[in-house]
Amino acid sequence: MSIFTNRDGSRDGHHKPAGYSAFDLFRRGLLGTQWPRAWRSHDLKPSYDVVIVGGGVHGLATAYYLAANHGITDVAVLEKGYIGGGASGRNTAIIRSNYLTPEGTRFYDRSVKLYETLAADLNFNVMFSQRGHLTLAHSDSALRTSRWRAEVNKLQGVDSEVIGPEEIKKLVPYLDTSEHARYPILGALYHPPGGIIRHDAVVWGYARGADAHGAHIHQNTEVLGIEVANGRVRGVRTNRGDVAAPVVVNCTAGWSSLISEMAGVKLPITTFPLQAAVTEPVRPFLEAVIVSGTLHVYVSQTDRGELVFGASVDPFPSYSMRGSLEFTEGLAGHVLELMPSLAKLRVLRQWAGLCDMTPDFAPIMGITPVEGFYVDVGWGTYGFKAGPVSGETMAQLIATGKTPPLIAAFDLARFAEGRLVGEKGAASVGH
Amino acid sequence: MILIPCPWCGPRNVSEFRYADEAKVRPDPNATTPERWRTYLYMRDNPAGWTTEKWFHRAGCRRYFTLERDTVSNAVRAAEASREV
Amino acid sequence: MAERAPIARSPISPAPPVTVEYGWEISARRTSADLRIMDCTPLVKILVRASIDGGVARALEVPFGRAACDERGVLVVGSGPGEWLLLAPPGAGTETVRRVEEVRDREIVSILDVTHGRALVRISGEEAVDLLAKVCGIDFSDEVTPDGTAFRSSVAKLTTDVVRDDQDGVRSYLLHCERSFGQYLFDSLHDAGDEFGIEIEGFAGSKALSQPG
Amino acid sequence: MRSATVQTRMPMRLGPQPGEVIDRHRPFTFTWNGERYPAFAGDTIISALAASGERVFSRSFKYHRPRGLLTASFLDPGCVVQVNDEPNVRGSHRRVEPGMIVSAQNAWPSLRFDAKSVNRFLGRFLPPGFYYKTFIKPQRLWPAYEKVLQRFAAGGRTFPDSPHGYYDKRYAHPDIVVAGGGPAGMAAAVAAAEAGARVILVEEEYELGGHLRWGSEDELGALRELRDEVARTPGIEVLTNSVVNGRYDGNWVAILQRNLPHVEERLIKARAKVLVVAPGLIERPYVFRGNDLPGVILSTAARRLINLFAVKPGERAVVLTANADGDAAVADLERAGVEVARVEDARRGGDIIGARGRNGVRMVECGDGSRVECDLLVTATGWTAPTSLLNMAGDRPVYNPTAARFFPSRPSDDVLATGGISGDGSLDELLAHARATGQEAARRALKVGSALRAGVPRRVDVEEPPDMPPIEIPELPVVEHPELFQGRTDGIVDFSEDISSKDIVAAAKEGYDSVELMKRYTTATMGPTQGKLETVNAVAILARATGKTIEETGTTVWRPPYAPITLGALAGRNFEPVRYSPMQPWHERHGANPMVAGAWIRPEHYGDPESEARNVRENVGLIDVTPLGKLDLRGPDVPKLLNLLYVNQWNTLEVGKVRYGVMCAEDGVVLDDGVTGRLGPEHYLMTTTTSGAATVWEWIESWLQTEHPDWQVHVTPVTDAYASINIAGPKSRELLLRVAGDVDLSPEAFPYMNVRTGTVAGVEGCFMWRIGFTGELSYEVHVPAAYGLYVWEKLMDRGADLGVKPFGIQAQRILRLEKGHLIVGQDTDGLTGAYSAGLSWAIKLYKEDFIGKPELSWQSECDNSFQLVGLQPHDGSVVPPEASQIVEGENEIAGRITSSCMSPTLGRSICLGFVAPHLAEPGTSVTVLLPNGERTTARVMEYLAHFDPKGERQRG
Repeated sequence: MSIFTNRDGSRDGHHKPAGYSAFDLFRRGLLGTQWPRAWRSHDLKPSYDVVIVGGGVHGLATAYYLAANHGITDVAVLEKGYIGGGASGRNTAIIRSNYLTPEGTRFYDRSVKLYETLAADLNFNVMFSQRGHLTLAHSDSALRTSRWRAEVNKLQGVDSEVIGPEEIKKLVPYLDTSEHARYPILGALYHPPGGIIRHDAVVWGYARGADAHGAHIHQNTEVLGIEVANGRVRGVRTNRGDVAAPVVVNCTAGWSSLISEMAGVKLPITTFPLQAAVTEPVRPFLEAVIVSGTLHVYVSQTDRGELVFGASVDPFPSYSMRGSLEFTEGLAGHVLELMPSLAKLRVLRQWAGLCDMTPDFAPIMGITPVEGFYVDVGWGTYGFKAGPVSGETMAQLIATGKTPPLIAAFDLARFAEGRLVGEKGAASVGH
Repeated sequence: MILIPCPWCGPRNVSEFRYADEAKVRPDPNATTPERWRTYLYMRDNPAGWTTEKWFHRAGCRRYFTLERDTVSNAVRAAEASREV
Repeated sequence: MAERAPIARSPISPAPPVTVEYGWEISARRTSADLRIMDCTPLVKILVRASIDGGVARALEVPFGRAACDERGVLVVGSGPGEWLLLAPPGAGTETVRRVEEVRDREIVSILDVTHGRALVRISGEEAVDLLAKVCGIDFSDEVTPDGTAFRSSVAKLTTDVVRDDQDGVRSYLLHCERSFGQYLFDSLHDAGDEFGIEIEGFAGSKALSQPG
Repeated sequence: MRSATVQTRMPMRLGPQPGEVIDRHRPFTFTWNGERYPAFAGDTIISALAASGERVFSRSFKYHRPRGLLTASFLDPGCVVQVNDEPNVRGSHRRVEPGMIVSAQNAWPSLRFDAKSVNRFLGRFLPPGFYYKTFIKPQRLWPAYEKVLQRFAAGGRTFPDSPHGYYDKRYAHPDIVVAGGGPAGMAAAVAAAEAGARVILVEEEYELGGHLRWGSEDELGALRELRDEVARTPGIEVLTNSVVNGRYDGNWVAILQRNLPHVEERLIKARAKVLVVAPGLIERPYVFRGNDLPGVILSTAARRLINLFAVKPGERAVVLTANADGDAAVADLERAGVEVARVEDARRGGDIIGARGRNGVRMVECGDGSRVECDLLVTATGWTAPTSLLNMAGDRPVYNPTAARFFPSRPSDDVLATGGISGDGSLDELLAHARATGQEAARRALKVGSALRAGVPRRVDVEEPPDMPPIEIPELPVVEHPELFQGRTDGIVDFSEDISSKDIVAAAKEGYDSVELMKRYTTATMGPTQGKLETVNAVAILARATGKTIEETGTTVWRPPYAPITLGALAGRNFEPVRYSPMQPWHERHGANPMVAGAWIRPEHYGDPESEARNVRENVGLIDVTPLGKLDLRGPDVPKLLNLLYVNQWNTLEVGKVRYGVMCAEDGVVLDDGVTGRLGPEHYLMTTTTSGAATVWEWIESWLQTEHPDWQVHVTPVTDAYASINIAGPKSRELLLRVAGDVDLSPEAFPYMNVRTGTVAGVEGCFMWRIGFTGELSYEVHVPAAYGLYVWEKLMDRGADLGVKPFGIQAQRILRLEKGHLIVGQDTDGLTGAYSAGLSWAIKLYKEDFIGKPELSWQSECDNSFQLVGLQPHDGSVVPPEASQIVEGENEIAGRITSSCMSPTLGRSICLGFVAPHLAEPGTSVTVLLPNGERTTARVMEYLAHFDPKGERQRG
């Protein structure tokens, strides 16, 4: 007997959203008619088939694919603030799949594939810009790791290659590729399908899609406790009342330890702030996404002309999102190492998000010792890239009860069993 | 830039220090089980609030010491030498 | 051909004119600038490790965080918990080591000659405060770091020992770091002092350490 | 080419004004959009252009509408210009300089005719987030659409060859930082300094004074008095054209100083004991149809133009006023000879419905429907409190409907606020509040300072300050102000982003109905002004659209920096420590190719690495291995320590002997390796890898200090104390004999894996190690570092006839690979256990304890991880690049090449690599996939060593 009451059953909540297209824009512009809500608000029901904790890209994608792929629509997504207000709205929106391990590469490649068709699938332009991704190597060991990644990637059918300073200079004329640089650029891992995306649009697109299929999105709804009895999850307590549910999914970032602890599940996670900054807009000059592991920095230019910067996580764990001056100082130094002519460019804003770091820099996905309580956590600095594929695989797991092969390596039990994932090798900074 | 009260050098910028993990006890290597050992290796309390942790004054006295810190406000208190050498 | 005595060299390339004195290749430059920087690497540097409250600690008298000149002209720096750095004129190494050897009791004591392991720079002049404020996060005001203060901190992102050792009432600081970083430290300090008109002064034993008295 | 014309007159320049900041004796010209314009010293770029009658300074971001000046301050959204190679210069703040080349940024092809301004007619089709709703299908066209969108990116130009410029930073340790040099800031600074505090007073504009500067005679008098007080009070450091840019944890305050004589921008990092926030108030624009037309300006802008720059803002004005500042603007305008055609007093129901014009205001529709022709519309509709520094300190501002603005709510111990941000009142009331705030700040700061000093152990001279009672700070009155945000028509809310009130309402109706969602969806407040002008209006409009109050709607979180800051200033001198060996001058003179190895700069090769390697096998070579980590270990418990750190056994090492050791982490992963020698009964020298040196030392200290504080061991890093020279090759003994003084070098007296102390080239106290990474007879000599260059030169000199040559890292890597020595971090990775690295011979599980023992003992029972093996391609001419994958069947990864090279000695390619356990048997043939897509096969070898596997040469 299925625990999912609504599966393939009634289509109560289902509605067809207003279509988005140039024609609709024109029509509504001409008539001056208002666009309808992208997603609706609902009362919190006393029970759902599935409760998803966390209204970021992971939670919303899971809700969307539960409905779209498996017909499970009696789903609530509980978000303590506003949707996409956590890590989903604070990352630097870089998408890539050039990981070091075969399991990592396959997993993120699926994500890139889903991203490629996401705008059409969701009828929401997520502005995925596959402008190429360059991981610079400043030492021969970094170059070796680049080649290692390229070789593993190619074997998984992912487009990656190692290129030299001349080609790099052609792609990004602003880079100092001279031999005299303090950290000379010896080569780079070039990953043409990598790029950037409008992160908020992905969140909103999934929210709109999930809503259209009948899922309930509850903002300002904070989970205060998780009910567990006889080793089974029973539901959650929230600031708006209790909700019974046979399936509870922890899709949070930053608070994943705390949420899991509510269910009595301990995680190998340490939470670190990850900071980012954006400059004032300037005319487009930077096409590719640039990453330097040695200099702990990544840079891209948005369509609006701003440069978006990120770095590695803060040097000590914290739940603070206030940000630090040390971060922008270090960042600026490293950006100018790479592109010395940008000294007059101004930083406009800095912010921070929270990253749940695991010992092997790979996520924790799947079942837990508490039946019905699933985790999709421990995303470190890679969570946003994995949004679609995580939603797809978590939905599959919840619907079928079977762990999809794509995420088998990311199970929680691997730590107790000493089977760590090998992504640690290349992960000092890897956006 | 928070100030870390080094028990030897006094309050210094956190950039002089290295965070050296949550304070925890190493199991007896000859009597441990894989579960217990790997809990020691990998599991963390990771609380949002006060916690006890180990720090190293890398650019100062080069001493390890324990420190209590609120991971939300980053307030610190009661640093004491981990053990006198 | 007779073997010449080996020549010792500082990691900091000497500003011309260059000469050899005390067995070291040094700069013979002189200046009357108010703010001066001197490579003092040729000074003897003895590192002593002992317990915080043992016989050596009692004999050396200087606690961690302070520095004082003893009656023989050796600057004793309490450079760490249970760690001292003794700075003495060139050639005074053996004598300095012997004196520490004498006072050790049953505790474990390590005495290492790190003359070759460290680069040592002195900055003198009232504007040294402003210079150091550009490279170090420590408060150099008299209330916080009076004459005779010793500490280790980050200077131009480099772990550096700093000793405030005023000379004839003029503000002066000794800075020392691992030898291989010497040129970097010197260049960073020189660059930071540029706006205050800093000039290089060649090594002179008499100026590198305050005279006892 | 059009020849440059010169404007000689400044038609809008007024006669001398009492508070003017221009120097009429210093006229000069500068260039604006290719034409020369006159200016006086003290003019801003925009004030000079306005004096010449210019009104349009940019085109708006989305609709390319003409934009003029609005605030005449740093925030002025339409006055952002390009100056030489510097983008996004705030034209209403930056002082113009002789010869400056200034151009408009967001106009194509020219400011006067902007082709993209057609967008303004398309506005109805471009609602907020329109790009999310279109360009969806067909997908393949999106990149082309994206290019079009990018063309609309606002902002100036950067250039790939712009010089970096000189930037630096400094630290400061004031008792108090006062943010804002208006009357309140000045009074607070003076009061605090008088109470004995050291104060940094920071003012964003070029002079202290705030709004007093454009005020009445009385206000100018008060200003003079306050400036005098500041000047004569010791302990105040005044920073003008500077801004407090952020307040971070620990009251770490970032101050940006601009345009210093020797530095373009300087970042000051101040450890403030107390931060006093006195930024004054920012005048808020009013939202109505046409509110972004050139000629629509704020009352403070009008007053600044007239009183500071002696510029007449227009000829005929309509004024909408809701407060005393608006009234004062009317008086100023009249005094400046501007005809004030109409005053709409909002306190009595006056309003503006809209403004019309093409490139500037031509006509204004007033609240009663009447139309007034004019070229200037001045609004005074209220204030925004710049609470961002308080916000960064954890304060959540609260909306007060009486005053129609937000106020700070929860003061913290180390941050105080004063001035207009805290309330209204007369100048005297403000000054009284500021003085009390300054005194209270001083009281708290002195207490914090003494506690900080007392926190330093072993300081004897800390005096306890007398415990003073808190100073009572009087409450400031709150004056009633009409709530004016949006009038009866729609207009621009965010001038930088071109977001209208309609856009915000539309976003709310679509569900983006919380402040943060609205902000992200419309991008309102995300532009260069970061919400300082537009946040409150945006919140008010959103509140109305959602039927909530402004209190319920709340405001966005302000994030640092307060004002944009250059990457140059943030980076400063960009300190990156570098390390050199004592032999560096020699390497440079002899053409060494530098290689960056962490902080070290090392010789990679001297031109021909293969012949360097061959020379080691045939004659003798010298390599500078100074960066090798070296730790001096002393004390009776060193063997205990070594047994803990290394996986192998250390109880039995005799004096003069050397042993190779491997360290693992607690998870059994290989951490580092090296040799350790026993120099005396209780004296050892440990070597580590270069990259591991610092980590290993801290690691050892951790074990000693926290797990075994009772052990009697001193560990001292001595890496730099010795220049390390490896003399390698069959003739190395002969060479060393020529310079070694007192050590018997015969193989019997000084066999392999031994260490001796003695004299080399007349230098005493050298250590000589008979070890060999290269596989040759070799001696590693550690020379007291100051003599390193001397000894190296001696060796080169004395060995000339033996064929001595230097060799670099690259040759050393060839030699060690021939010899099969692994490099931790290259032939191992972050998860390689000691067993899979082929180190099982070293692991002594019977030892009572060593780091990683439990994991290694479990690994010893079942290890199915990849194994490190020697590999030789069947085709010896093929060198599989390092990281080439070893594959099986259908592209299944079954290993990888970790090291490879063409062996000069063997004349064939050789490798180390990982293979799956079932492929590890010697003689197995494996398939290697080369990066170019081709495949080759290689044989698994019996030994890791390809050359002299028995080690006869190094033992010779």
